[in-house]
Amino acid sequence: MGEEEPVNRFSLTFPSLAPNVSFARSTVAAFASQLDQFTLEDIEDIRIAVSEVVSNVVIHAYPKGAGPVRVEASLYHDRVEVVVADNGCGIADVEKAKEPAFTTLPGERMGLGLTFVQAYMDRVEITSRPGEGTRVFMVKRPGSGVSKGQLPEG
Amino acid sequence: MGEEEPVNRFSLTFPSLAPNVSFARSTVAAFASQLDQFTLEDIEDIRIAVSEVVSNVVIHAYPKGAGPVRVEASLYHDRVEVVVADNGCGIADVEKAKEPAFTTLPGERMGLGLTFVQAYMDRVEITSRPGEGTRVFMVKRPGSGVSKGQLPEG
Amino acid sequence: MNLSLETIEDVLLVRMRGELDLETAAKFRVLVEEALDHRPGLKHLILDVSGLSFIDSSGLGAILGRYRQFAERGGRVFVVGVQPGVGRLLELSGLFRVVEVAATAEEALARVQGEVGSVDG
Amino acid sequence: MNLSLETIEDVLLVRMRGELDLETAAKFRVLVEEALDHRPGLKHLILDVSGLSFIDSSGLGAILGRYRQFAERGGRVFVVGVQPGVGRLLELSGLFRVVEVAATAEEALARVQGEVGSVDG
Ligand SMILES: Nc1ncnc2c1ncn2[C@@H]1O[C@H](COP(=O)(O)OP(=O)(O)O)[C@@H](O)[C@H]1O
Ligand SMILES: Nc1ncnc2c1ncn2[C@@H]1O[C@H](COP(=O)(O)OP(=O)(O)O)[C@@H](O)[C@H]1O
Repeated sequence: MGEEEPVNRFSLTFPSLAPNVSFARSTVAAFASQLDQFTLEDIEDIRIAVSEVVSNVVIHAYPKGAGPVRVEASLYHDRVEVVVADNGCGIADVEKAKEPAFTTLPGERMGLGLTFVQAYMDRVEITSRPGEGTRVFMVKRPGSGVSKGQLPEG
Repeated sequence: MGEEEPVNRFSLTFPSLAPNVSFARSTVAAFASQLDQFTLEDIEDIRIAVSEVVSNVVIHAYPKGAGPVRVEASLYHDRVEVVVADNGCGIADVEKAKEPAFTTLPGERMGLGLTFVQAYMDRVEITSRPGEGTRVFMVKRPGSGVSKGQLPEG
Repeated sequence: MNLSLETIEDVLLVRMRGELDLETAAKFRVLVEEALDHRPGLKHLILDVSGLSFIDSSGLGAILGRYRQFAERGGRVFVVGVQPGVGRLLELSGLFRVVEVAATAEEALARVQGEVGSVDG
Repeated sequence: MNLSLETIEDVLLVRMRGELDLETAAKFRVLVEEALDHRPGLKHLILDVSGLSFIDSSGLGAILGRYRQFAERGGRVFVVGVQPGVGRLLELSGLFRVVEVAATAEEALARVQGEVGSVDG
């Protein structure tokens, strides 16, 4: 992405509490809507992806109680980039975590969160260190509702 | 307010750009809505107050171009507290700035922003140092739509 | 999220309005569990999702959880009034392959009650 | 914010939908100024605010600015379709004391055109 400056950005932190899942997705959606080219379906895709990733922090990252969630977004002329990061327990095997139906918390978790994120965003990068935390970087471009092919950048 | 812990909180930063006025008020409104006791009118009051205070940062605080805006909110069982702060030029005379129709930028500014904030929030504290920045602290309690009398705390 | 529960003989009809996510899925689970505690004879579940404006994998998990609960009792589970946004997630998650789908709560109810009739007749 | 402009003889009718704040007030000002440039004969302004869901002091300032512009040309300015939320701010700001208020654009138009008739007749 080089030295390109975003046209707008925000940085948000809040505790990993269940009501903040809805707060986070509506905040990112309101921000991304500043890019007129996003369709309602694009915004809906972003809402789902943010909901999944922030839910993961609430459920998985801090087994001993709430901890901080950081959400950052940068708006460019042709895309929004969103980062959701925590300082929690981390993911032992990121490749496994990305597989459909993989979950370390069976019961009512379906293991589809990261699958949806990959389906609805154009690019997803997960970096995690056990004991240090997890960072999910996601990119959404306007009108990309269906495809999710390789992007020419990066 | 002593050592009472908020039930929820967030901290948000973004550049002082006009589209972020709407972003800020919708973010604070979405967050405050977590307190069920707030009526739709209370939330509308909060939206107006945040809109005014963030607009002030966009218009007045950084005459040389955009600078950072920090919005923090804490939710308690009986109120929301909102802080909007900047590192901009500051206000020379805060008491004067609070007067209805006082504005340093005539033209289309009506000088009513801080008047509305005082009318719609239950408590407002403005601290400012010329050359260092401005901090507006506001409290809204449920069902306080009309009155704006002294609060028993503080 | 607004949840309204109604019992029609051995059928629990739940109408959902709003957003079904991690937070509201917990409320949904608790309310259904309370209904089962109070009326142990309940056998079938109809979920009217026509008023649902958002769902994510936590919401889908809660529906799957209720499906398992009612399937265990030998009941049937219907999802009715599916709008496109919610539909694509039911599809992607495979939930459409386990639950039954009907256009309206009335249609689902007729199908449940018709089954009882034909078994009896 | 969605703005639609219509000219009826010497009247400019602006219909506003959405939120009138710092950002959208600038768009409103520019569009009205363009209309005045293209049709210098415009004299009166009718603002239909029935679709306005939010206004703050920046939005009120933009209305006051347009009021001054049209008053300078000897025209009249109407605000029509005022909803309660927008109304209390028009009240508190004193704008209700300078602009004229009508229930609908049709009523405002009849009042403007009636005035012309009575002056002529
Ligand atoms: N922020 C996180 N912190 C720790 N573990 C995580 C985090 N996000 C995801 N995981 C791990 O990745 C697994 C798969 O995540 P996901 O596909 O969203 O499914 P689910 O949340 O339903 O388990 C989780 O079960 C969890 O072990
Ligand atoms: N964040 C700020 N930084 C610098 N000056 C400010 C700030 N907020 C308010 N002011 C000053 O206070 C005055 C009054 O503010 P306000 O009542 O909102 O009216 P208006 O914004 O219409 O001028 C402004 O004209 C400006 O001089």
